[in-house]
Amino acid sequence: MGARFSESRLSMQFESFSDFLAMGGYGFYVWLSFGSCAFVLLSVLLSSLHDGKTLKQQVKLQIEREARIKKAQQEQAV
Amino acid sequence: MLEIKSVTCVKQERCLFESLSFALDAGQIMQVEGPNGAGKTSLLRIIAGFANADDGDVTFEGYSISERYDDFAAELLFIGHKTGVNGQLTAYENVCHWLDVHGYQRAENIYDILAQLGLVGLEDVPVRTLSAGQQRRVALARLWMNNAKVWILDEPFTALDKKGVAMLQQQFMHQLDRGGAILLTTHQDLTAQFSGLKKVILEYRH
Amino acid sequence: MKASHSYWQLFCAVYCKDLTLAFRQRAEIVNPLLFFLIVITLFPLAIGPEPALLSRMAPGIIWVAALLSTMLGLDKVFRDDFNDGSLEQLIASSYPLPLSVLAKVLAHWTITGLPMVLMAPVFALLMNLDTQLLTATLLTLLIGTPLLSFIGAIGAALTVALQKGGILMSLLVLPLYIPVLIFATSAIDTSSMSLAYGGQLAILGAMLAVAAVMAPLAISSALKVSVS
Amino acid sequence: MWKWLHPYAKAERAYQLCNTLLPYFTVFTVVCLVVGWVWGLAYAPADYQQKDSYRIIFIHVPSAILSMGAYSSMAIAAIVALVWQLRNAELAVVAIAPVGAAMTVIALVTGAAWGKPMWGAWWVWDARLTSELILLFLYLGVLSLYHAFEDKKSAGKAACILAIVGVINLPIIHFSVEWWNTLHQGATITKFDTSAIDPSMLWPLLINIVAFAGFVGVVTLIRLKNEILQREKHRPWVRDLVSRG
Repeated sequence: MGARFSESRLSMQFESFSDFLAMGGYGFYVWLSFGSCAFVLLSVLLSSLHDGKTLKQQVKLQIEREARIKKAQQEQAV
Repeated sequence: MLEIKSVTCVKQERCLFESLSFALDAGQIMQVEGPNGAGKTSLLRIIAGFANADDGDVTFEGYSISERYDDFAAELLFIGHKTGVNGQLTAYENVCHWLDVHGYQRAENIYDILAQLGLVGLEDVPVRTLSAGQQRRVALARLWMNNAKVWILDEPFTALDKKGVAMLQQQFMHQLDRGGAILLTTHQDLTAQFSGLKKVILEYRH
Repeated sequence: MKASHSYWQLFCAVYCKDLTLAFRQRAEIVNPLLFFLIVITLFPLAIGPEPALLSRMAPGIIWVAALLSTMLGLDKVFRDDFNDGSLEQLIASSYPLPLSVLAKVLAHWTITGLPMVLMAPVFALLMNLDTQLLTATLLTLLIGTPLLSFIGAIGAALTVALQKGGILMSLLVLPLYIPVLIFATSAIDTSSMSLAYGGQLAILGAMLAVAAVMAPLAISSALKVSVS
Repeated sequence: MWKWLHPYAKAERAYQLCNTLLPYFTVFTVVCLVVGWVWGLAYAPADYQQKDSYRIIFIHVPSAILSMGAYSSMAIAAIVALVWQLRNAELAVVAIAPVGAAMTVIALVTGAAWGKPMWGAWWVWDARLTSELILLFLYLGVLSLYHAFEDKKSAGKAACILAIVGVINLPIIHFSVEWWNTLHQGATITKFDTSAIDPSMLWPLLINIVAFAGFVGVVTLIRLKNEILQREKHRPWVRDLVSRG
């Protein structure tokens, strides 16, 4: 009984894909919300990841720059 | 009296000094030397308790200054680059305000001290109309009317003439004689002979 | 040499210094007031001169104008002291910093808030307010403007080290002003319906009490951050 | 607790902790998010009154809850940072703020998109909406204050102070706005009785809330890593880390 109960509840609510897109006439609002939500979530995530990458790049550049300075100083000393 | 224990300071991702330790005892004067950008002012501000060190601790008579700052402040006299003299107020008002804020009584000889500093007749004009050297003298007048144990002075000789420098050093002697300590930065060497002169030299680090 | 000075004398010293300075440059007192007046005159020009409409909107207009003109003087509260180093001297004094801060905030209120309260009857004429509404407006301004000074000074202390902190400060502070605005205008609204508005005043008073205790602490720590 | 926590006060350990936690959080979040969205969009039954438009609830409610949750955790981190002088807590404040602001934006946008078909207006000056908008201002205030300072040490402290001031004010603001709203209420707004929600809708909702919380966690961890790197740029361990690749 319990299994059938949950089965009936957990069924696909839409007949076809176009039905799914239409959302019973509220498609625009639903997809607008979910779309903007996905957009915001993704942009926060990606910008955070991007920040991390740029930071590491900066440190790398700094290390290289210091190596160059050191080399120049050594050459000057010689 | 004043102990600096392995203090580190990092500014704008540049390490100014690392694990710096020294002590300053009663009756001692210490000069911090180093090129521009070496962190002299930063060091002084950390010791005066305005900035926090990235690492390490500053203690005064055994206690950490950040924990009991008000007790330390009672024994501290700090004059920085920005001297705390208000340009709109007169010299006399500036001195009085400073005395009030630090809990000293208004001495009767304020005019005498200002006169001694060469500010006769300029006591009641707005300070902004005075020259840079005269403005600094207004700030330095505090040295003649306090009983702080520690003086921390950032470039006290800036804009002073030779006579002013000599007079200031005389007052340093007086502070040392009564058991006080002085920590200062300066680019020129002290002309007077101090028996207990110590030096800290900061290098410019990349 | 040390000592017989009390907290009260420190308070007076800081408070009097700010007042003296304000009186030396009178613009500091007059400008916010003029601004207050101009903002108020803009509204009838923008929405039309009908007396009924104006007196309906008057409380809101007066309060928004008061908010904006308080902001005008806020930037100055700590800016000059920060620039000339007096702030460091205040921190390096043996007295607790929140006390000096309290004195400075009250000085700011005396310079900008109090004149606004005193001038309010004049503005009331411009907006067709009757005496009943005028009393309510005066009372809310009297309790509300110190609150504005306290909350605003937090923003001023946070942005004092920034060269162009002025606009940023408004952005930080204005959202925090909303409760004051709501309760003040609602008190005036209630009085226009000839109902008791003691409740709103009490809430404003409670907020003022909380701000008077908490804000100096917040401001002091903000100032220490700005100085370091 | 303190003994356990203390080693993580060191930046390098904190960074490693973030690194170990991140995969678990990511997997957990992705799974919850996929399940929550698919269940919410396709399998949850339609509301008998609002039909399919109610499906917005599956992102609106989680983001609204998380926008406030993120602010409170930010404020707690700020208090920890100021009271115990923990640098990493200060960094956490700055790391949480952008995600919190994003959650607030989502809550506002989805609220508007839900309000249009239900109330007939994109925006009404409802107490909850107004408070949410003010919450966004507070987030933006913390962020812009942090970015206005050149010296990031002072910036972090200033942001902490503002976050605490904000959290003290938030209840007052919410209360006053609610009170203002009851005075001025013009249009009738249908309030949804959320307690009577059917289990078949409640489960996907709960999963979505957990998923959003996981997302906040993931982004906070990533940003915390960034902030630690930023602060410790010059330290040897960062250089080793970078040169190792």
